[in-house]
Amino acid sequence: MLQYAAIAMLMLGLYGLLTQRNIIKIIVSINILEIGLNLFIVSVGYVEGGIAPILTSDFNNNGLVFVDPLPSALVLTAIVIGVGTTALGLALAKNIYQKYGTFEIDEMGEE
Amino acid sequence: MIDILLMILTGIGVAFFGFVLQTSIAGVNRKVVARVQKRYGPKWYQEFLDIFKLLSKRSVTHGWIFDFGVIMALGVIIGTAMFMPLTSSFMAFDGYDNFFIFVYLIAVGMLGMAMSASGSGNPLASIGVMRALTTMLAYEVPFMIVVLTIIKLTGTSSLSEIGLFQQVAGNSWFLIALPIGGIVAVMALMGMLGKKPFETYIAPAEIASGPMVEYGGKQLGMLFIMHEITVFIEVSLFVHLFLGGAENIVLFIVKYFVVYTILNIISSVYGRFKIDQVVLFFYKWPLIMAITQAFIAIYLGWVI
Amino acid sequence: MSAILLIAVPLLAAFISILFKKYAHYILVFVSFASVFALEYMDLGTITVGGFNAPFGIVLILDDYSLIALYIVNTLFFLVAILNCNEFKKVGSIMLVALAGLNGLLLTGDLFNLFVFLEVAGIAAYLITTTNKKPLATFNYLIQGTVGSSLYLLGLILLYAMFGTLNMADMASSIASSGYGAGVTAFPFLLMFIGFGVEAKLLPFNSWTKGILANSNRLTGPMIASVYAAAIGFVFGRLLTNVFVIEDTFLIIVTIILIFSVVAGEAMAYASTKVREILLYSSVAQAALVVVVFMSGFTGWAVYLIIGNAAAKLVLFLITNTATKQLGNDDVETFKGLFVNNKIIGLSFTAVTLSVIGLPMFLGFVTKMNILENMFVSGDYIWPAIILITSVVEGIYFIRLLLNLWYKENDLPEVKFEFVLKYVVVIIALLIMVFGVYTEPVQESADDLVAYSYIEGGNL
Amino acid sequence: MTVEFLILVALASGILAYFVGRLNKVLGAVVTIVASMFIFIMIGYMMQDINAGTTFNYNAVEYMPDFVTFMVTYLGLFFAILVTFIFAMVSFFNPFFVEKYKYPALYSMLYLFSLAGVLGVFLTDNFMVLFFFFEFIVWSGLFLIPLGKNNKAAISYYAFSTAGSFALLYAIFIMFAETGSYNLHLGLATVSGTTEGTYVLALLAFAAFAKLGAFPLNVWLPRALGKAPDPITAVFSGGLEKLGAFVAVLALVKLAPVGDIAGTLGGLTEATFLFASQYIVATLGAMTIIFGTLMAIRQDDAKKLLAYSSMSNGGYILVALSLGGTLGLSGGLYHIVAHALASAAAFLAIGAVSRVTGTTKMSELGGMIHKMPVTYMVYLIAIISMAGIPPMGGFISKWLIFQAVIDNGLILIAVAVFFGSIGSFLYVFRPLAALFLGQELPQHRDKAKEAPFFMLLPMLILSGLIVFTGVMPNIFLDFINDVIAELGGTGLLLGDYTITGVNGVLQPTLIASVFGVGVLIAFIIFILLKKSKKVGLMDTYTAGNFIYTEELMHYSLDFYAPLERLYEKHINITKDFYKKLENKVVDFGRMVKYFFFTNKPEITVFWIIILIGFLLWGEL
Repeated sequence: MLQYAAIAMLMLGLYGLLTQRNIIKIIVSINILEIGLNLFIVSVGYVEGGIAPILTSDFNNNGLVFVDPLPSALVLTAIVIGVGTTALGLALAKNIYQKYGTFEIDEMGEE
Repeated sequence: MIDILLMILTGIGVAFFGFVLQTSIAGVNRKVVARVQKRYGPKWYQEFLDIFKLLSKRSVTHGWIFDFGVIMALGVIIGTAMFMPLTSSFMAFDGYDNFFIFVYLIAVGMLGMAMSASGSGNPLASIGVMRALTTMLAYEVPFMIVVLTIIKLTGTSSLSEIGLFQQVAGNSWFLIALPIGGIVAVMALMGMLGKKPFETYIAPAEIASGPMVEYGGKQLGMLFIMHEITVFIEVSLFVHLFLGGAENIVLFIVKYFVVYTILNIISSVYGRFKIDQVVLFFYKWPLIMAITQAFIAIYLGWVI
Repeated sequence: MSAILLIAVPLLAAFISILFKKYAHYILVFVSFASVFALEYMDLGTITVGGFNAPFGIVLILDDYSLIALYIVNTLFFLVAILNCNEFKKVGSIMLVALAGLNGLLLTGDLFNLFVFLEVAGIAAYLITTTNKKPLATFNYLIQGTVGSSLYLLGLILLYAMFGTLNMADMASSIASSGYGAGVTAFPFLLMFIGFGVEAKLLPFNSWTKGILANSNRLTGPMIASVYAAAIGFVFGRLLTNVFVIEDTFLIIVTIILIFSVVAGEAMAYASTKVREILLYSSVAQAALVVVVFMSGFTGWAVYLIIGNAAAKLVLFLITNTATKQLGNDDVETFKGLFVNNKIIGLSFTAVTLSVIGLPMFLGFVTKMNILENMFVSGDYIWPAIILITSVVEGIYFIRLLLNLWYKENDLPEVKFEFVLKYVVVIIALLIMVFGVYTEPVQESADDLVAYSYIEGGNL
Repeated sequence: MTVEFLILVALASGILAYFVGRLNKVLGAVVTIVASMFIFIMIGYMMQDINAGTTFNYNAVEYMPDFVTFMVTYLGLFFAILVTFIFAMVSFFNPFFVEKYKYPALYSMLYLFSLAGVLGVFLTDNFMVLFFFFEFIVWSGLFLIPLGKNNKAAISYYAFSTAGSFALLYAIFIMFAETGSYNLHLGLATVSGTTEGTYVLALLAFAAFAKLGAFPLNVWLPRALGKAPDPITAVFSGGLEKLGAFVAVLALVKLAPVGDIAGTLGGLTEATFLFASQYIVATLGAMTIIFGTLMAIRQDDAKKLLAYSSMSNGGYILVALSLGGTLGLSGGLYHIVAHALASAAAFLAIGAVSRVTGTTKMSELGGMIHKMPVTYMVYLIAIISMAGIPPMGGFISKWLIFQAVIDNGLILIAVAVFFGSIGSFLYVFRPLAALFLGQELPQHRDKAKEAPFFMLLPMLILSGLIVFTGVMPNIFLDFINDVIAELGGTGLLLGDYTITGVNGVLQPTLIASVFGVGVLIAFIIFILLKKSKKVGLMDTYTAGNFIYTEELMHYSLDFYAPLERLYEKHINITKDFYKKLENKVVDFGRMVKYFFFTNKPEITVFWIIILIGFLLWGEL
């Protein structure tokens, strides 16, 4: 179920990119896209009836069914990278606003 | 060495004979044309008188190229006439009377005259030369296509052998064997001789007689001689190619006379074409007829 | 010393350079110089990061293929750094991050690690292009770069879901043994292909290139067009030859994209009148050509094509951008007669262009002939026809450009090229000419490169 | 005297000419003379070795990659001697022309580089080396042309010759895929007769057409030759076009013709044994002749006119080679020699005129004969040979080609061939009348003076050779017979002075001597009669009114006005075709730019979704 939600968000992000002409809205839709993607990555690691993949004193034998830890590790980096790009995007948005005085790409006119 | 000298002498004899023959027949034809125009016409040797009168006169020259051109023109035409076989057996240089030599050496004569005419500095002369060359472009191609058919059928391009081929019992003269080709050849011959419908380039009424405008005295006389010998070459070409050459000299003279007179009569009733009409005319009907004749004769083999 | 230093040292230097703002560019020049020479002492083999061996942990692979790639990218990077160090002072630290990202890209053997380094290099690239003073174009590049790499990540995760591994060699062997039909793996591979297509400037995905390169300056032009292009080309090559399995529908899509990129690239270059646009569109076509050669399996010659193109684009963009800065705009009209009074620059520009077209006496000629020869031997008749026809078109617009630049009588544009630039440009042109004539080493090294491009499989 | 040594000498002297040229322009050009003469003489020596019947195979030189081999064959040597001779003769002109150009040192260097390229192309038996030097000539020729007037011509030259050489490359690779080696003879032998043979034939013919400037690909020839510096036009039309003829020989002669025997058109008694491919090439050659002649007749610039004439002569060579057989081959090869000499001499004469007057436009020139009589005579002899008139070499080759055309019974091609030869009288006479003869225009009267001795020397040598090839052709025809024998045909039947064709015997010496006797007689008549009074050019028959301005009395503009009017409307068919082709490419480029390159990110996203949709079309 979670995977369908993730894919829906991914689609939503792509739709946002396709239609929006406002810089901020584009950045927002990029974020939606990335969140959808991260959700999908996490959902890949889900194992039916698995428990959190942390070896504690009472869950130390690996006979138990653990949830796959790797995708969630990957998601960490993916989120960090998403943050980086969004920060850069916003900084650029400030520059664009300074230069063109608007966020609408159409009003900026071809340089 | 001696026989080469002998051959050259016979060649010069042939050329001289050609000049005398043509000038006298031209004189007779002037009387025939006069009769057509309801007048008596001058004596038969009037042509000779004109030429020798001109040769004796003192005239003007426009520089060395003006004279060199005239000498080259007359010289080349005499050279070409030396190759001409009179009868199918008698010729100066046995076996070397190739058709292409005649076509191209006449072109050299034309080039010599053109060179000296342009060298005279008179623009009218250059225009006349331009007209002469354009007309040559017009009548030459259909004529050569018909000759191509003849060469392809007879397998040889030497005039005397073509003549002998036609005299063989079975085959008739090419004028009859290739009817359409014959008509084209007649039209082309009229173009070559500069007879009425196509005489734009040397017509007296046009631009002060075209290329000849600046000539006088001996230059004009020499060009008249050149013109006579050229006519001799062209008409005897026609006789050898289309009328089966001649067993003996008398037959050659009779055929020659008949061809030249009929042409004169035809031309005396015609008006005159403009230059682009000449080109358009020759590239419409004669060319198509020549190509169909060639196709029929070579590929389908229908030779009468 | 192990290859990991190539990534660690630039990163460390990047952070140090933030502390000493003033010396940033000196650190940059020093580190890039050091990294070029450090390559000499690197021992080949695979380096496991953090003790986990291959299929589980991230592993860096240094074999002949990545060694040559590192040499080329580092030397080009060093040249760009040297030429721009005094002009672009504040870019020092970003460049160091970019160097680390690029080295990481070339070394990594793990797909997710590749995504991370792709993003690191990408972000560094976005920051470098901000020096163009065109924020909208950089924004456009950012958005497309992020979309591309997210799709790459999606494709990656799908593959992980199917085969459970992220290591390239392991992935390749498990795909082969898994017996899945090509149709199954086509979708993730297409996503990864698109992800890389954006960076490698393949046509449908590269609308950012016009914004970035058309108004680039002495730093961004060479950086994006030659250094990044070379690095991405090498990595894409490694992916194409090792991991990707290209069959029917996926093959059709990829061939359509490539044919369209090559043909449209040349047509666009033919139609444009600005010098930088001509170079930009021709590099789009060249990039597509590189991918084609990789796909047909002659990795050795694809490497030489990348080297030839990267060196050529470096020289071309350096000269064009220097001239544009001093002349204002880069129309062919204003450039007319540029070389009349600076002949050395002109000669090297001509030599490099003729090598890109593939005329004799140059490296480009040797590469193109061998590529065509191998294609014919492998029975492919269509691609050589396309390559030849497009190189005729390419030849025409380059020669038109050259003739305009050389032959003009009056009011010539005055452009001053400093000595370092002349020195670098002449050396590259001479190298291209020398290897164009003396083709012995090029022939052998190209053939044995083909053998090594396949990784011998991590530790398995 | 190995081939590599000669090529190295050419390259080295090229570089030497560059450096010497930097010091002193004229000295650089003198180096070109010395180098090209040296190479010509060396090639001449090589002729002796080859006559001993051994074809030398100088192979493998250490520093070149292993497959570089050279082989001196009769065919290669024939072309090499001819082209190096033209290069040597034209190089005499370099010192006088080199100051005018923007990069004089580059000029002399590239001149010798193209000479090296020529040696490389003709004297090798390896296709890749042939292509290497082929491109090398294109490359060096490319930077020579813009030294003249403008560089648009160089671009069209580059476009067509690269298209041609890439077609050659594709054919080479087809043969390489078949035989696994680049050997020229082996490649052509294995491929001829198979289906690949048709592709190779088509591609090689395309390359020959591009280099010769034949009908479909002729747009570059008049532009490039019209705009290039004068010595370069002479070298191009005399020498470099023969590359196209060389490739044509490879395509039409060494490669067995392909396609069914076209002659058996249902029940014809006169079945001609020509293959479909020979027919096609012959018809295209015929169209080249007609197109070249018509365009040459209406040109005002003498160089453009001669460029079109070399195009139509290229058509003759193509027709002759495509008909093959003894007559076709010997006619074609001899025409290559005659045309090379004639067009080189004609271009040099026009070059001499343009050096003094600065223009080759006939409407601005007139009466040059009075100041430059020797140049006039050289030009006269050259155009007599170009028009194919008896005493000169051109007539022999045209006579052989006529024999070949008539023997094969090709009527339509005969129409074109005859039209071409008669048409050549027209366009060849136009510069003679408009440029040399007619009124002497005042603005050129004071400036014009005869060309210096070192310019006259090559021109006189060339015209001497033209006359010699016309009067005593048997020496050249013997060598051509060896070439034909090597190519596998049977040589021409040659008596000591006679040439026997299929339907006639020709004795050129006899024609020349009879020509001489005739002129002697006319001269005697002329001398015996009264001497005429010398009168100036302005003193002409003008019906009484006085004339003062020479320009009005000089007829040179629109010389063949009635003829030109007939086909004025559709002159630039091919030019428009290539213009449209170019516009198509530009429109396609702009369309792609419009659709794919805007500053809005959604374009890429849109195309990504389209692609993914395309892939998943069937699955969902």
